[in-house]
Amino acid sequence: MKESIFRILTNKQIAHDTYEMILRGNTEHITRPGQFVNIKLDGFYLRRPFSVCDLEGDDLTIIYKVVGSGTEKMSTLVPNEELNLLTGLGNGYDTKSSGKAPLLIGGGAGVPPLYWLAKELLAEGKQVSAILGFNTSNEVFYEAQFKKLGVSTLITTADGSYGIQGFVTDALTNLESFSYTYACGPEPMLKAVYDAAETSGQYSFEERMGCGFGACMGCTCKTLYGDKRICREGPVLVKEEIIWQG
Amino acid sequence: MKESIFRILTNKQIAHDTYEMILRGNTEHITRPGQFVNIKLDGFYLRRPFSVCDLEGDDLTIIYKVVGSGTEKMSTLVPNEELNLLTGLGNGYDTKSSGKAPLLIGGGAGVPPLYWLAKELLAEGKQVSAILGFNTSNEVFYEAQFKKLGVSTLITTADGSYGIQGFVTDALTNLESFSYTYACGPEPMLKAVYDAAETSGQYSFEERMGCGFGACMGCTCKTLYGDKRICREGPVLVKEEIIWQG
Amino acid sequence: MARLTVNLCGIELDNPIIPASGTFGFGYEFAELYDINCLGTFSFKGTTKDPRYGNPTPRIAESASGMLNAVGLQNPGVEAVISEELPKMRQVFDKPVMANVSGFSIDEYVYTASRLDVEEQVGWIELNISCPNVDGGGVAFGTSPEMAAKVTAAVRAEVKKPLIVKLSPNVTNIAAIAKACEDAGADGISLINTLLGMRIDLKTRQTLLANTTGGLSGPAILPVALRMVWETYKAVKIPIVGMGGVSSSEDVIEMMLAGATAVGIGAANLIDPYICRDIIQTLPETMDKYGISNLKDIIGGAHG
Amino acid sequence: MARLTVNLCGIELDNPIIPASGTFGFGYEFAELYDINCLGTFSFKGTTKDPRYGNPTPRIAESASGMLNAVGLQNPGVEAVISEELPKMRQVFDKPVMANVSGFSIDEYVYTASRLDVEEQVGWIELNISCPNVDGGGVAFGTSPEMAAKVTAAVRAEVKKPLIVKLSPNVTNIAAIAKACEDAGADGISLINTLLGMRIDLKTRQTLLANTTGGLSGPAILPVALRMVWETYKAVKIPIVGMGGVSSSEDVIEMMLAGATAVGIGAANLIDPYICRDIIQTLPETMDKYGISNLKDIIGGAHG
Ligand SMILES: Cc1cc2nc3c(=O)[nH]c(=O)nc-3n(C[C@H](O)[C@H](O)[C@H](O)COP(=O)(O)OP(=O)(O)OC[C@H]3O[C@@H](n4cnc5c(N)ncnc54)[C@H](O)[C@@H]3O)c2cc1C
Ligand SMILES: Cc1cc2nc3c(=O)[nH]c(=O)nc-3n(C[C@H](O)[C@H](O)[C@H](O)COP(=O)(O)OP(=O)(O)OC[C@H]3O[C@@H](n4cnc5c(N)ncnc54)[C@H](O)[C@@H]3O)c2cc1C
Ligand SMILES: Cc1cc2nc3c(=O)[nH]c(=O)nc-3n(C[C@H](O)[C@H](O)[C@H](O)COP(=O)(O)O)c2cc1C
Ligand SMILES: Cc1cc2nc3c(=O)[nH]c(=O)nc-3n(C[C@H](O)[C@H](O)[C@H](O)COP(=O)(O)O)c2cc1C
Ligand code: FES
Ligand code: FES
Repeated sequence: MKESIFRILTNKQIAHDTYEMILRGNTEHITRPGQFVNIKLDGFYLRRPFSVCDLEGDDLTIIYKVVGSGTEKMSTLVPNEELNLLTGLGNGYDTKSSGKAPLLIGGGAGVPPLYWLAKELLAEGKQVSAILGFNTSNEVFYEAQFKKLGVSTLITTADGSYGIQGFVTDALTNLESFSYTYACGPEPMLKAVYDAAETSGQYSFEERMGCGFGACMGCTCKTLYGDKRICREGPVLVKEEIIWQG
Repeated sequence: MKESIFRILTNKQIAHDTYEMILRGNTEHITRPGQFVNIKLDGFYLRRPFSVCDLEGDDLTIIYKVVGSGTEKMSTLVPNEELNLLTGLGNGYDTKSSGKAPLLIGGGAGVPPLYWLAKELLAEGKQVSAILGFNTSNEVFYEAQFKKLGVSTLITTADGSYGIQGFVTDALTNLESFSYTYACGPEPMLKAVYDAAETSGQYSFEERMGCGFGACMGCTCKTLYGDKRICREGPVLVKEEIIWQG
Repeated sequence: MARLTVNLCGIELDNPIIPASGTFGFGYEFAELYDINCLGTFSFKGTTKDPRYGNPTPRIAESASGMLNAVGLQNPGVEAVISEELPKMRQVFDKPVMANVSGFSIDEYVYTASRLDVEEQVGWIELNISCPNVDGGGVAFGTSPEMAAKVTAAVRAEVKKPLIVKLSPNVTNIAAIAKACEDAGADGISLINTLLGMRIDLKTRQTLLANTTGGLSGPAILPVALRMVWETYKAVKIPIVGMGGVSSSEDVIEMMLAGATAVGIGAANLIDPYICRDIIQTLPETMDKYGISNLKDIIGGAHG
Repeated sequence: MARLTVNLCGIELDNPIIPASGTFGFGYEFAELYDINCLGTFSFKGTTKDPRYGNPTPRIAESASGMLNAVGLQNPGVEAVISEELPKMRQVFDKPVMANVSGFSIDEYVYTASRLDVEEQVGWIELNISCPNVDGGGVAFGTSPEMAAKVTAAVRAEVKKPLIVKLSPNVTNIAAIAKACEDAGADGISLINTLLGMRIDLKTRQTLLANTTGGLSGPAILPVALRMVWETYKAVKIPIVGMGGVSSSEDVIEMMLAGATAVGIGAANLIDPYICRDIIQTLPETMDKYGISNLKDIIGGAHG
């Protein structure tokens, strides 16, 4: 973990209520896709956690959805403004266990970390496919980016206004066999993927966080491998350890 | 009173810990020198009150001394940033009662409102002199501006590093007779002027404020004419009504 | 507009917004800024039997997302309020107003409340029981269920208008005090008054407020206020005026979900004098956003 | 550096800065960030007799200048703390540490405190009496002078190390409770724990915290903490660890002027993990600014 100041390079809307922000700073503590950064915003007490969507040298990309007053505020920030970030948080995805043909499944604001993950898996010579689920056509983002990487990408929308109608799991039948599942998205989606996918896999969870680095026990969850802090022993859990709460 | 957004035109240091800020906005509710504005700053709950130092059409000048975290923050603001101001606050100085040769006496952060007051008195054809007191030479500001108006201006510094050594009252003997006194500055200075000046006059007071427009009773003081709110029936009191507290 | 109306102790309010006592004077300063008839009602400055100058200054200090005040109930006394303030208020406000009554003995409370009760403009008596009981060793009336019940019952016996008792949050068990007031005849509960706090000036090494301590209000106290409204809602059946840190239409809805029938807005008026008008204007839009067709439907809505 | 030292119940601290329990784990997470031997000491995560998972999530909510937590004393239990956490802590921290002890009955408090008392690394026992007393109908130990005295006396009889009792601020009369603890044998008082608060999610119309209510901490509560330290200082002779919202060297000085001998820093560690180190580094400069040559000189300095 490292606390440092990042400078905003760009901050632009890429879909309905969805923004892509590129920040420049010290990224040396970011080691794995699936890790996150925790951002201090003026006027808000707690930091806001966002997954690393892409990393190129000193340049860090996040994609965020405006859901409340903090992300609303973020959407108003302009290039050259500076933000205090804690970087290198969380365990991140393990790419080793993926097999030859991993499938990435993302829902909405869960899509971003899968982008960097796809790059890493491709760099390891794997054949990567992805199902990216959204509510409706104007919320779809990064389809072109995934495809450009060489990921065979399916898009689903709940209302059928774009791509395959339905949830991410409805697209599973459209796929050749895959060796492993990486999933990130809202908990009901994760659960549906967990139930539908026959392979092993890694699932990334969200929880309200006090610190984001393991100090407050604010984000604990139960797993079959013991109690874990989503911010430190998570956010990524392996399928075999997950316990679904009520 | 009016609440409106002002845009910063300039914000520059003019003496040790002392800044001049020019703001553009709706000034139509500012009617008299000695009135003040109450400024909302991001990150601070209460507004900060500052006297109107000058007014030219839509352009409002304030001069502020950095004394705490709010004024510290103000010193970092840059042109084009916007501030929410309540304008037209307080009674202000009455120029009618000044006689032909009013004397203005200001101490430190009490100097600013006297500048616009001087302009108004001069416009009414009066012969204006001023004694401006500071602690030390690097804190002196606006001497040239007062002189340029045509105000015969004496500067005092407590340590004698510039102008007349001593307090503003030590300069009184250097003056021809004057018809009336307008004073603004720290309370011990006001008291000294009150005791030393033989003329009638108007004295401007400071108090910690909750609202600045008469709603909270946070700033009440006792006067011989009854209880008054510094923010509304003040900040200017006439000499005859002043009661000095312990 | 009917989607904003609520019923407070038998009187219909056009909306639940009530500027809180001590932050809205007697209304006419704000009437210079906007037509205050848009308000549900307002609670006027805490009134006592005799005129009070209040505490020495400084009476105000700042803190993170909040402010401290130690005004000390400055007011011209009930006679002057009736002869001077109410007539001025009538010029600018057509609706029933809430009369905030303070006192330092039960007799004083009863006297002041009775004098105001008969004024036509007064819709409710709001009994501020955060004041020290001079006869009871200087401990605030609002800090024990027994004292709170006693003063409530004494005033209840003498006034006809709905009686709302305003509680102090500086207590171990707010629900017990609210219940004691209900049992003693209160028609409503309002809460919270300010949290006791202080600041020290590092330069002088003295307390910032001349009175040593003061009352904390503003957004800093919102979570405490919500919790106390929540606990009180569970304990009593009478309506609650919830307040403490409310500064937006979202906060109003949160307070109502916790159990408030109407919502007081205090310190926020001092920072943004138009806030009550603006909240009333934005309420319908915020309700739409959260799928609320009628405010009455959400009172206590988070209690499940 | 001697200008920063203070004496807490007979043990000299290099400086008054003490990360507060529950916000610093067992220290080793922070030791990855900086050498935590720069601290006066720290108070480790509230430890109970048995392991506790704590409350369901969400356990965290935000508010203006503050946060709510309902962690619910998650900890591995005193045996695991002794066998696993203390050895790891010893690797990174050479000084005596403060052992924060929680419980749900007097027996539990006594058991846990006694087990930790004999550990060499433990300098002080900090008894967190904000917990509900299961035998006493679920009311928190810290809410009545009698219960507070009882648990203090019981633990005092069994432990040798200095005993610091940590008070809940959710009470009518903090000074009375502090005094009761002093009379029952406490060597020090620490305060404040969190203020009880809540938030409601407008989208779901449910309480944000799964546990309904939680503890408010952060800058929002600083004025309340200062007032309670001030009142406690007047009531007791034993040293006070003051905390609640402290986030800067200025706040540390303000807390000491109110009466604190040492100063706890809680939520601020979560937002800025380097804050305690940074405060210790800037203290001398801030002291110079306010003409303070030695911190010991200003303890209770605002009491005149
Ligand atoms: C490990 C992790 C990675 C994340 N990555 C992304 C991402 O890449 N893109 C994206 O759009 N969102 C992501 N989120 C969710 C994002 O953190 C929230 O949407 C954001 O904090 C909302 O802030 P707000 O102020 O707009 O909402 P508000 O509701 O006003 O926030 C209030 C508080 O609740 C917290 N909160 C609200 N929603 C969430 C949530 N879903 N998860 C955790 N805390 C929440 C906030 O952080 C804040 O403390 C991630 C969350 C976690 C835990
Ligand atoms: C009517 C009036 C006119 C003023 N005009 C000027 C001016 O033209 N130039 C100038 O430099 N200063 C002026 N002041 C003083 C100025 O308001 C304070 O210096 C400023 O508020 C300090 O803010 P801070 O955040 O830096 O200090 P902090 O000490 O951090 O502020 C904490 C709180 O105390 C209040 N406060 C602190 N000092 C004062 C003070 N002296 N008077 C009133 N409130 C105070 C702040 O407003 C704030 O609410 C005026 C004050 C009043 C009442
Ligand atoms: C300056 C000021 C004066 C107050 N005077 C009174 C009063 O006279 N009577 C009363 O019952 N409450 C008084 N209060 C308390 C408020 O009515 C309200 O209960 C409290 O401030 C919490 O709400 P807020 O956080 O919205 O300010 C006063 C509050 C402030 C800030
Ligand atoms: C996440 C969190 C967990 C806490 N856990 C404990 C605990 O286990 N034992 C305890 O005595 N206090 C606990 N506290 C209270 C703090 O130690 C401290 O008293 C309180 O937060 C006020 O200080 P602050 O405003 O600096 O945070 C906790 C506070 C927080 C924020
Ligand atoms: S958020 Fe603090 S431990 Fe995970
Ligand atoms: S500052 Fe509120 S009445 Fe003067």
